[in-house]
Amino acid sequence: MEPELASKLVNGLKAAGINFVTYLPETRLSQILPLMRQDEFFQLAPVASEAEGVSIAAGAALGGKQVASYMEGTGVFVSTYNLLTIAERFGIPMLLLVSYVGSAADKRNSFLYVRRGTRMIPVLEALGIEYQIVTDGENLETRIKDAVRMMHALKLPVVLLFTGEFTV
Amino acid sequence: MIRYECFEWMAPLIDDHLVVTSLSGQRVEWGHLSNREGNLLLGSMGNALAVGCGLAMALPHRRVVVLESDGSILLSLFNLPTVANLGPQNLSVFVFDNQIYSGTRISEPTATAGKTDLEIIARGAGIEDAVTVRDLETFKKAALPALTGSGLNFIVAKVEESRGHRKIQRTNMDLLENKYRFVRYIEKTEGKPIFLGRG
Amino acid sequence: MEKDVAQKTAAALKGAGIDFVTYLPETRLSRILPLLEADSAFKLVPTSSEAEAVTIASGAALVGKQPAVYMEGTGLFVCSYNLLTVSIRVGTPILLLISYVGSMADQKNSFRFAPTGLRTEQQLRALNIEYQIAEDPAQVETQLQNATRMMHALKQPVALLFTGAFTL
Amino acid sequence: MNRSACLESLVPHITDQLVVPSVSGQWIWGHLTKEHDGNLLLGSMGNALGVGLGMALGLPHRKVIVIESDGSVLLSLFNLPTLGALKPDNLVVFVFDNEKYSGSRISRPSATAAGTDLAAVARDCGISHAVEVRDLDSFKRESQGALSRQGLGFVVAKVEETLEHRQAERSTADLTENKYRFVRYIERTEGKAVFRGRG
Repeated sequence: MEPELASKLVNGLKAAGINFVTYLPETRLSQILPLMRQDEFFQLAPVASEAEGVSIAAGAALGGKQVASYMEGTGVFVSTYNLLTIAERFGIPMLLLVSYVGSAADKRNSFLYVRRGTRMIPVLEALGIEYQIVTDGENLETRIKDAVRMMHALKLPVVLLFTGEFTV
Repeated sequence: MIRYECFEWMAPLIDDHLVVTSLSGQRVEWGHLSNREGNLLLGSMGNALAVGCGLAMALPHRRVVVLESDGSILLSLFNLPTVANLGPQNLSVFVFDNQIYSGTRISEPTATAGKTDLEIIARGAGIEDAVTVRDLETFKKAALPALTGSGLNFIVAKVEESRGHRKIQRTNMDLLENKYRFVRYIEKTEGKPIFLGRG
Repeated sequence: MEKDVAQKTAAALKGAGIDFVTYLPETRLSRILPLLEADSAFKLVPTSSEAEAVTIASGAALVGKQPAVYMEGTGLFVCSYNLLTVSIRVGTPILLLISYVGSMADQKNSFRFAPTGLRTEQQLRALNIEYQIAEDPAQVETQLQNATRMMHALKQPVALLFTGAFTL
Repeated sequence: MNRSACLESLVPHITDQLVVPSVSGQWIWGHLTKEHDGNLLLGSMGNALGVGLGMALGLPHRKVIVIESDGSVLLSLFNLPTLGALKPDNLVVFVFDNEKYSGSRISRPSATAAGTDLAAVARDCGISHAVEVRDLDSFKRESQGALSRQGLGFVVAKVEETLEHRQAERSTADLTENKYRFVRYIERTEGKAVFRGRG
């Protein structure tokens, strides 16, 4: 991801009110981490598993934070149990920032990633989780705000799947 | 020592604490003894510690009490290093370790019945204030500062398996209703909106 | 539906705790109607549209009745709006007893029924309504009990699609 | 005649009735009767009459009030013959007829602007006491009469279009939260379980 796009993404999250982010580092979107760390607006929680990334974010949401959980696509599979038993069953508004590894537009796609990429949408649909695919920085702030409005309207997780320019 | 007697002693000490429980036995017994709006009865394994950690981070001036079991902690052991490093100073974790998966129809031993020591794991993860207690008096001594003081506490209470919860009338408050009650309580006591978006 | 199947079905509804039935008459299961009417355990409510059969049942569910809505398969399309805006969005436990016209096992299947009938399950899945197919009267008691337990567990509508021996 | 004034005149008469507002006036009503746990929020058109009828049939000893609008009744006109046939004597329906689809940004006339007479339609459907009122005093007389007597009430109130509901304070309780509040109120006041199944 170009540095410009990374700041656009972080600014978009801030403009949408996201102020608590759990994460397990990954490659494609990783430039957002130092940007968020520099900004006191964000409270960051590094985690050891996406499973707890989702559960910690859920607790913070119940405590009044506007939360996101940032993870690689594989993290969706790791945290499926927590998405279902906590986020979905309790109805927690939560933004999932997912790097959509192995998708068609993933610039780093290879045999290593493609299988998890092709199973991503079926799993989200099985979980009944709304998602949007974001391939470039156009209207990024609006798209993040749309997703945040949707997560509050549904009181459920909403996923942004980042691919294309975000995976450069 | 059995879990229920520990709960009986704890319940009157809960003031504006937020209490997160894991699954069946805990959920049923605690819900029965303490019908407070600050209770979040999760009813699933492997989530209570992480949810409690998120709550503690979001509300650093409120004491958060997590009621866990050995089976549930073992399902999400990766929480321990994470919680230790995040280091919320308002989180008290109680693990009622009966060394058994006792929600199952036929109780099977957990790893703590074998060689595993949760207190040492917690210490190794970086939670310094971790203790193991084996009788009610010691439990009270360790639990009182954890409920009334500050810091990140981790108390492993070795208890006998008891099935008392199977005789208790279960609440029919489901998870959504529990969430609304809990969130409205936080809104009331913190004076800030949590649910966003207009009707 | 033969007489003994009708008796079995009516008894099974009672056994499952159903005590309030809204309906718009149709052919295949209609023999249950006089049985329900004759039994004071049921409050039987005739309606003029499946749309209101669903809303009336939802209102009754909210004040402590255990309602069922009995309709022909086509009625599912008539009441989709009301299922979505009331029963699903508010979350009211109601049991949909649907005669699965146009299904493979429908004994009265014809060109009039098959094209719409084959959309029935797709529509239920699109609405995210749990359903089971009932073909064998020997299973009806268990299936009705299972479906009733499920509707209370979910606090959502649950459907039973009647075909096979029920459509004789 | 002004809808808010009509709704305000109803407020002192609300005790333990169950109230189902359609989209018309739901925010004004919700605001006026914030403390009343017997309000059910539907938030959609064409459903309130059916849901209110179901409640009236399910709890024959409780008074149920439906607050409808012309657009919403027109969307579910098939309710009227059913209502006329079943004649629940504990249901009172108020239709606030402003002859407009005024929830839309640009108000468009509804069929009642072109001459459809909802009270006459209701009477033809067998709702023999259906009346139309055009001023506040008549509304008060008819509404209080309908609320105090046994029998199916149907009052069409001809009101001017107002946009004040757009300014009304909206509750952040969503439909699910409101359902729990409503159902727990029924359980409390009726002394019986509505939600079934164990936790």
